[in-house]
Formats: sequence, structure tokens, C-alpha cells
Amino acid sequence: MHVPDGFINAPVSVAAGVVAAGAVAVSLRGARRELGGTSVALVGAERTAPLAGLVAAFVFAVQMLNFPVAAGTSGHLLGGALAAILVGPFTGVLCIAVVLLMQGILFADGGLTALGVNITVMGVVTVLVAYGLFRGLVLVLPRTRRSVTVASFAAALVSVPAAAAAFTLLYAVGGLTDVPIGSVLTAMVGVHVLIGIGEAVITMLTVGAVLAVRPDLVYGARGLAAPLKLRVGGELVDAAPAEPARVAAASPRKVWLTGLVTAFVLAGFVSFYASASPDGLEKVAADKGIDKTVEEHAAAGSPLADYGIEEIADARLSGGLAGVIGVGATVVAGTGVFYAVRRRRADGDRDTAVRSSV
Amino acid sequence: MGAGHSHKLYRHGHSPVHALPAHCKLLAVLCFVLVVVSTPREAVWAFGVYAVLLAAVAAVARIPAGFALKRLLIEIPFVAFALLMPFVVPGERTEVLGVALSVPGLWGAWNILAKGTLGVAASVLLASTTELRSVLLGLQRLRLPSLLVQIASFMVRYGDVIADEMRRMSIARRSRGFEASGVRHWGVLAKSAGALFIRSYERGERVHLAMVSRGYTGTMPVLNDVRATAAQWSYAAALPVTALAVCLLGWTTS
Amino acid sequence: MTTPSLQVRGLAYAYPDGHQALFGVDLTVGRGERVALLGPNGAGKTTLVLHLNGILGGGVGTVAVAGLPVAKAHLAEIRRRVGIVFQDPDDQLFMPTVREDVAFGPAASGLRGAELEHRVTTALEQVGMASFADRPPHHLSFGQRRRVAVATVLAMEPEILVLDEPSSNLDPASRRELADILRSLDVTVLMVTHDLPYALELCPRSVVLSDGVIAADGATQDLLSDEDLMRTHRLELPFGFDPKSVTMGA
Amino acid sequence: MTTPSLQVRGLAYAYPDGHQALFGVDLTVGRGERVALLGPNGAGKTTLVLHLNGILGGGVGTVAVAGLPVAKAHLAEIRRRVGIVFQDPDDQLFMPTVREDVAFGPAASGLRGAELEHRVTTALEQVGMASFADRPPHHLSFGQRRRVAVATVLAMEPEILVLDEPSSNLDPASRRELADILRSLDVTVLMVTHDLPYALELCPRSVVLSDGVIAADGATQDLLSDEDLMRTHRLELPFGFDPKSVTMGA
Ligand SMILES: Nc1ncnc2c1ncn2[C@@H]1O[C@H](COP(=O)(O)OP(=O)(O)OP(=O)(O)O)[C@@H](O)[C@H]1O
Ligand SMILES: Nc1ncnc2c1ncn2[C@@H]1O[C@H](COP(=O)(O)OP(=O)(O)OP(=O)(O)O)[C@@H](O)[C@H]1O
Ligand SMILES: [Mg+2]
Ligand SMILES: [Mg+2]
Repeated sequence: MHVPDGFINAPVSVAAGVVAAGAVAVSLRGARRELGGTSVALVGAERTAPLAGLVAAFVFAVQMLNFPVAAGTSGHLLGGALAAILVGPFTGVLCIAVVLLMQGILFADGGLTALGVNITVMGVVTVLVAYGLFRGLVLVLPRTRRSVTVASFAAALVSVPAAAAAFTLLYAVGGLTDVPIGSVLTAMVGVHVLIGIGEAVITMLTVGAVLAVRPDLVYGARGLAAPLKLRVGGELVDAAPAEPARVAAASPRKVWLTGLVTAFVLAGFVSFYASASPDGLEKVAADKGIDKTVEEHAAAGSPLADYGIEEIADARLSGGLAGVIGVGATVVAGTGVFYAVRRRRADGDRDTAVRSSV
Repeated sequence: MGAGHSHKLYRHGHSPVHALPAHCKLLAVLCFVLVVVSTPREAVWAFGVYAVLLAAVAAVARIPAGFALKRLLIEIPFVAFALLMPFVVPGERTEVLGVALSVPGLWGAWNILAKGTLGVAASVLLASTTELRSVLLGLQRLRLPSLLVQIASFMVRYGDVIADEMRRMSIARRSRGFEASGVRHWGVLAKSAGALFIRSYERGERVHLAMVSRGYTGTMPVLNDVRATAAQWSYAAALPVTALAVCLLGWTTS
Repeated sequence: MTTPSLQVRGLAYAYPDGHQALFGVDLTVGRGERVALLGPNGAGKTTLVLHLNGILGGGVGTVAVAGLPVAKAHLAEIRRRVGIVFQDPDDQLFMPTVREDVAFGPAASGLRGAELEHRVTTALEQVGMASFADRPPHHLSFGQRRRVAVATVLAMEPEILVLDEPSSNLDPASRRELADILRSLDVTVLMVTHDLPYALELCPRSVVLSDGVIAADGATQDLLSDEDLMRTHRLELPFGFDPKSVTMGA
Repeated sequence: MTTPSLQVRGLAYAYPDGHQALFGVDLTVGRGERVALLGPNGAGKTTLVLHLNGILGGGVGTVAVAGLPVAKAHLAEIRRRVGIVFQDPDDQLFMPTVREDVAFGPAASGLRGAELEHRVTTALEQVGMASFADRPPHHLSFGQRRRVAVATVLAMEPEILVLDEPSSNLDPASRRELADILRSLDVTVLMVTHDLPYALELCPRSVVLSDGVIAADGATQDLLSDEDLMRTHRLELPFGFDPKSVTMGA
């Protein structure tokens, strides 16, 4: 989805550039907080750059993992959801922005004048949608590790078609040629729901694996880690104060229910875009949309958490081909997760393996 | 770490283009692409001139045509998109070899192909004549926020760490009789992706600690800083300025 | 004469960056032999080892394992027969838990169920790491990782065991236990080591690799007593050690 | 009494995954002393070492270096004074060439130009790697990487040198050369090792760390001669070695 030069007209490119620059500026400030103090004490703000660079490198690496999607197309990971969940939304935006910048310069992947568009679509939109949905789900689901992995699956799944929709939106406004936007949208979102499944599986597996051995590294699951205890001379002492949390395995039923709920949420979300008529996507509306994003950034802090939810709340649960594909895919995937969990359970003995693979 | 030295696209050489400071080249390429993008698509000849300009730069930099052309393949997905346009875009039709094609669609396709290809070609030239580390230094000189530059330089360094970990894991798997040969093995590979993240992350953490142990405080010691002379600036400006002239001509004639 | 376990003929190899590491190595190891591969840092020992199951290749010369040439067609078979313990345990361990890591090799060769379980447990017990089965390997100490690395190879029950400095970073008791394990197995062993007393204890025959060629080949005790040879190849017996005072272990 | 170089009091630490490695360690190392840190695999030696310049922290207890508590305010100062050679050279080396890697530490502390050049060359010559200055570190053999890792720390000229198994993977001559270097430096040395003869040769005093606590502390020769102690902590003298036959090097 790396947009080349000359694809989107100048005003929209500039507007997207402004959005991207604003998002990066806000993120620069936010990132210091997110990466400041985690597991290793005594090492402070100088951690920001290395750890963000590390995640960026990882995103870079997984973006090269192409996986085949139906009918001869192949997709690659966007990584926005993964980055946001692992290191937090601000750092997530920075990571994706840096990845896109370097891809543009070093691999000519994505045009230099389209950098703003690319960062907005693949960085800002994916991160906001994914992290918003993720936080929302984590808040409503039971506070367990499995909820975190399920939420990351859903967040990643939705973030990809959302980016595709955002791209189509930009193209509708700033594309240099009139194409039937409705069918482009359907095609884009439809294909990207499929790509989203790949993204979701990899994101979920990665988050799950990290959660199993280094829960302290998952930004989105802070507070889920049990407090560290030290035994000194027979007594148990707290190593460092941490919020208490309950970590218990969720029942497969809950997992399945979550899958179903996610499917509906997804359906609403996707059909919201899919059913929007091409005529409805007028310049004004889109400009409003961009303004809204800018506002959200200016307000930065917690509203991120509500962003995705808000969108879902007023989404119309109407039809549309993409929506149908979305529901179908999610129900299948959710059921798959359910069966996988149940089978591994039946296998017995390897709880850690379950955690790391589900 | 080897990537700190060079990267896949880089072609070692001693041409005048190689010798230009990276920030001059970055700015020149950016300006050039801006000019290209703002040229009216109807000025077909102008794009031809741009292509000739780039070819001239490639010749000066002694980049073989085959090398540069191969790198253009990155554009393929959008070429596919562009090729669809003449068929799906509504509007006036014209007959080409017996197929009815849309005129605005053809213009759209031409627009994307011409500008996109020139943009990619310019970036390819930049990448193949500039070392990775110079690119980073150049970004720094261009006043990109230093945190971003640092993230980028760590990304480059850790890119190697991750590639290394990936290679190690693959060797380890193979020497224990595993060949990824089909869908059956996706499970193993997917599991490896999670393990890869933790491994790379923890390796990165340890490398970072090693740096910290040796006095790293958040900025890399810059051992050799490059400043561009006026001559170098004017040399670098040659490309975008010529292009601008062409572009202005394009606006007046079309 | 039976086919030798390992047969290397005129092997030369350069790394992709152009640095040549092997300059024509000839080496034959008979079935059931235990041979120590000695030599200074950078001599090419690891490079040679990595040719023995086809991880490196593409240079000049031939390598044959139990009569099979190391080539694409036989790689699967050869990797079942040759077990390599890498110099860096991080090169060896890649699964999320120690148990899965040790199970990986046998499982890839088709073992399942109770038999697999048994292999894994036995191998982990041999190296004293059974109680670590459910921990992630990269959260172990260096020496613990080395021991797990050895277990992953033991679990495959290879007929040829190639070990690249298996005793480094092991505590002294583990070092001796490893020697006991190797002695108890009825397999061909090629062991790279810088620990000369260890080589003397375990391997009746030694080969010295230096600057990419074989510089000496003979009984370990003879080589270690040849002061000239030792000095030219940066081999020295440690402080307080006298090879003559020692009678060879079986 | 002068302030000790290293002073550790009641240090306990658990890794983020909840695994506790240190259970209250007390250790004092005087200025100019050379101390060996012995103990079985997984005893917590590396964990302890990583506390000495504040790389790990956040547990219970205190660490002081030359009288300065290891805390945020003094970290920069402490890291200038304490040089750590990591157990895994891959963790230590991160620059694109050997030369830049060795220059990194001195450059970070402000050295430039000819003086920097001199430091780098000297350090590389000490470990015999001067001819490798322009190669990328990860294209070296394991032992060569270890030597470069030692050089990166020597180049910083720290007043306290902490080495985590510096001799593993070194060829015997390099091992002896390293001992010579360490003996020639007038610095405090804390050296983790599993090579008991090496400890005896280099360090008059030894400390045994076992299961996260200090189990013994005394003259190396006495500890190595205490068979009970040795056996309980998986320490054994190698085959053919007699500590009594040896007189301590200075
Ligand atoms: N990946 C690589 N790329 C280029 N050169 C390499 C690479 N690995 C090793 N070398 C070089 O090849 C030569 C042989 O290396 P090798 O690792 O085989 O040595 P070794 O005998 O195993 O040494 P050690 O005892 O230190 O492990 C060395 O000079 C080394 O610098
Ligand atoms: N990153 C980690 N996460 C969790 N546990 C760890 C980690 N690193 C080490 N441990 C555990 O902490 C304990 C002490 O490890 P440490 O590395 O300090 O041992 P060591 O004495 O250095 O051993 P060796 O001689 O093998 O190097 C071990 O039981 C190990 O399993
Ligand atoms: Mg080696
Ligand atoms: Mg250790």
C-alpha cells in the first residue's frame, strides 16, 4: 500500500503531510513517557531511541514477510497494531513513520512526496484504530492475558481494512483521476480484510509470545503483570511497587464469545465505510475527517483510548459486501481460535505453550 | 552492523555523485520529485526530459542501467493499478487496437506511471550512491528531529541484529532436520515469529546495555561531520533547477 | 576397510565477504573414533565444522558423511546422522521453551508421543537440566544454555557427534559430566576445543588446524608433548599441567 | 582504611519474568585486588556482575563503586570507572568495524584525534587484533570476537575491570597473554571464571557464589584445596592438575 509519487494531488498530499507532521510531533513528546521506565531500572530516557529503533527494525523485518492472499495478490504486514500494542501508540506512530521514511529513501518504496499520505494512512490511522479498539476491548474484557491476545487479534484485523478505507478516502478526494470510488472501496477493503487476517494472526502470536515470557514488555498489558517478589533471608519483599492484577485463564466460552463480539464490532466498522456512497465522500466531509484527526492529536493523552470506540458507536450495522466478508472471516477466525484453544487444552500439560501460541 | 556500512541498494563507487554530501543529495532529490509531481501530465515531452536528466545523473554516477531498472520493480503493484484504469474509469472512450479504452483513464494511468517511475528512479539513484550512515547524517543535517534520526539509526543497527537472529534460527532449524516446505510447517514458522521478537528485543536490550556501559548517553559520538561547500550545493542543485525550468516550460506550453 | 564416518577432501572455502578461511583441508575420521580438533583462534575450525552437515558449502573440495556426499539430495539424511553442537548456544536454541527446543529435532524426524517424551527427558537429565524444561531458553544463564544446546543434539541420537567447544562456559563438574556422557556413547566424535587437558582426557587422536590447513594429525599425547609444534600453533599447556603425568582415559 | 573499589550489601534481584537470581549478596573488593568469582552454572555470577555498573538494578540492597553508590546521579561517573567484559561477545560489539567499536567508549568520554587513535591501536595490539581493525566484528571467529570485546574495555582504561569468563573460547596462548595483560595493569580486577587453574594463576583471592549467595571467600589456594567445599559447589580441579604443586604468581 506504499503510495508512489504523483498518485495523490498536491493539496491532499500537503494536508496529509501536515497531519503526519503533527502526529509525529505529538508522538515525539508522548514517546518519551511511554518508553521511559520499564523493566530495567536506573536506565531512563536514553532508552527511548534504542527501543523504538528496535521495534521499528522489527516492523521493517516483518513488513518484508509477504504472505499470499487469495487470487494471486499478496499482502505484507503493516505492523501498526503490533507496534502500538507493544510499545504504545505514540512510539508506534514514530516507529512506523521512521520505517516509511527509510523505505522511501533506501528502497524507493513509497514516494518522497507521498510520505505524508503514507504516514497518515499506514502509521496514524492503523495505530489509532488498532490501539483504540485494543484499549476498548481490554477494558471490557476480563483482565487476563488471553483477553490481551484476543484484543490484539481484533485490533490488528480491523486496522488493515481501516487503513485501506482511509487510503480510498484520500484517493477519492485527492486522486488525480476519477475512478468509481465505490467499487475501489469494496475491492480495497475486501482484499484488505483478508490481508488483515494474516496481520491479525502474526500480531496475536507475537503479542502472545511476548506476554508469556516478558509481560513487562507489552505496553498494552501494563498492570497485568504480577508484582515481582524477592526472597531475602526467608522473607518476601516487593522488588518494585506494581499495581496488583489478577491473571487467570479465560474459559474457552469467553474466548469464543469475544470472537463473536469482535465479529460484530468489525462488521459495524467495516460496513460503515463500505456503505458510504461515493457521492457522500465529498471534499468537505473528508476535510472534516482530517480536521478531526488533527484535533484528536492536539488533545492527545487519553482520548486515544476512546477514538476507536467512538467510531464504532455510531457505525451503522448495514450491509455491504466488505462487511459480509469481514463478519464471515472473523467468525471463522474466532472459531478457529476457540478450537485451537480447546484442542491445546485437551492436549493438556503445556499451558505455557498454549499461552505462547494463542 | 554490516548494514551500518552499506546496504543492499548501495553501489560502491567514487563518482562525483558519490562524493556529494548526503544532505545535498537528499534535498536535491526531494526538490526534483516535487517539480516532477507538479508538472502537468499533458506536457508529455517534459517527462521525457526528466528521464534524460536522471539518465545523465546515472551516467555520471556510473550506475549501470540494468541495476537501476531492476530496482524499479518495486513499483509493480501500482503499475497494475494504473493498467486497470483505462478499463474501469468512466468517460470518453477511444479505440486502441480494437479495445475501447477510457481517455481520462489513459491519462490517469500515464500520470501515475510517469511520475511514479521518475520518483522511484530518483530515489534509487540516491540510495545507490549514498551510504546508509551518510543518509542518517544527512537527515540530521537537514534538521530532522534528532530523536527521529536516532530511532532511524537504531533501526538500521537492530535491523542487523534481527537479521542475524533470523539467520541463526533458520540454521538451527535446518541442522535439526527441518525444512519449511509447506502449509504444514506454518505453525513452526509462526511460533518462530514470536520467539524472534523476544530474542531480538532482548538481544537489542543487551546491546543497548553494552553501549550504556561504555558511556552512551543518548547521542552517538559524531567522529567526522561533513559540511557542504557552496560548490557542492550548486552541483547538487543542477538537477532540480534544470527540472524546474522544464516544468515551467511545461506549464506555459500545455 | 569400513567407510569412514567423515571424509573431507581438499576443502577450501571463502566467506561471502571474500575472506578465505579454509585452504584445502583433508581429514578422515573413522567410525567410532573420538578426535579432537585443535588450533588457534581464527584457524577455520568452526568453518570446517559447518561444512560437515552442509550448512556452509559452495567452495572447492568434497565432504562425505558415512559415504554419502554432502549435497542437496542427501542433506536431510545427513542432518539426521550428524549432530552439531554450535560454538554459540544462541545459534542452537530457538523455541519458546527448553522442552520444545529439545523435542524439535526428534519430532522433525518423525518421533511422537511417549517415545518423544522419553527422548527429551533422557537428554535433559543427562545434562542436568530436567528441572528447567518449561523455561524459555534465552532466559537461562550462558552455561545453562550451553547444556541445553548439548541436550538438543543428544536427543537426536546422531551417529556422528560434532561439538564446537562444548566445554566452554560449563562449570567444572558439568565439564566432567559431559566427558562421561561422550565416553559412554558409542558414536563418532569430533570435538573442537581449546582445553588441551580435556582433549587429552577424552580423545585418543588430535588434529591441529592452523591458517586453514591441517598442520598435524596424530596421537593426542604425542602432539601435546611436541613443544615446537605447540608453540607455532599457539597451543600451550596450562600452568601446572604435565601431560606425561597422565595416563590416557579409555 | 581506604574506600573499597567495590562494595555490595545484601543484594537481591529477580528477573522481570519473576525468576530470582540473587538472594542477598555481600562482597567487598579492595583497591588493586584481583579476585576470582567462582561458582556453578546459574549461580548468579553474571547477574551480580551486571549490577556493578547499574545495568541491572531495582532489586533490594546496595552497590557502591569506589565509595559512590550506584544510583542514577552517579551512573555516568561509575560507568567511566568500571569496565565490564560481557560473557557473550555478541552483546558487546555493535559498531560496523572493529576500530569504531573499540573507539566507541573513549570517544563517548570525550577523547578525539591522535589520542583516541593511540588508545585504539594500543588496545587492539594488546589482544593481537590490530590487523583486524577494519573488519566488521560479526565476521570474526568467536575467539576473535572475544578478544575484540576485551579490547573495547581495555581502551577505556577503567580503574575497575570486571570480566565475565574472559578466557572462554580463547586459544591457550591468548589466554596466557590475557593473564599477562591483567597482571601488568594496576587496576582492581573481578574475574568470573570456570577455569580454576586460571583463577589460581591470576587471583590471590577467590569468592564462591552459589545459588545466589556467597558460599565462601578466601585465598584461592585454600579454597581450591578444600575438597568438601569444592564438591558441594560443583567445582572440580581438572584432570592432571595439582594445586599444591603450584606456587602463586604475583
Ligand atoms: N561470517 C564470516 N564472514 C567472514 N569471515 C569470517 C566469518 N566467520 C569467520 N570468518 C573468518 O574466517 C576465519 C576462520 O574463522 P572460524 O570461525 O572458522 O575460526 P575458528 O577456528 O572457529 O576460531 P575460534 O577458535 O576463535 O572459534 C577467521 O579468520 C575469521 O575472521
Ligand atoms: N534474562 C533472564 N531472565 C530470567 N532468568 C534469568 C535470566 N538470565 C539468567 N536467569 C536465571 O538467573 C539465574 C542466574 O543466572 P546467571 O546468568 O547470573 O548465572 P551465572 O552464574 O552467570 O551462570 P553461568 O556460569 O552459566 O554463566 C539462573 O538460574 C538463570 O536461569
Ligand atoms: Mg570457532
Ligand atoms: Mg554467566
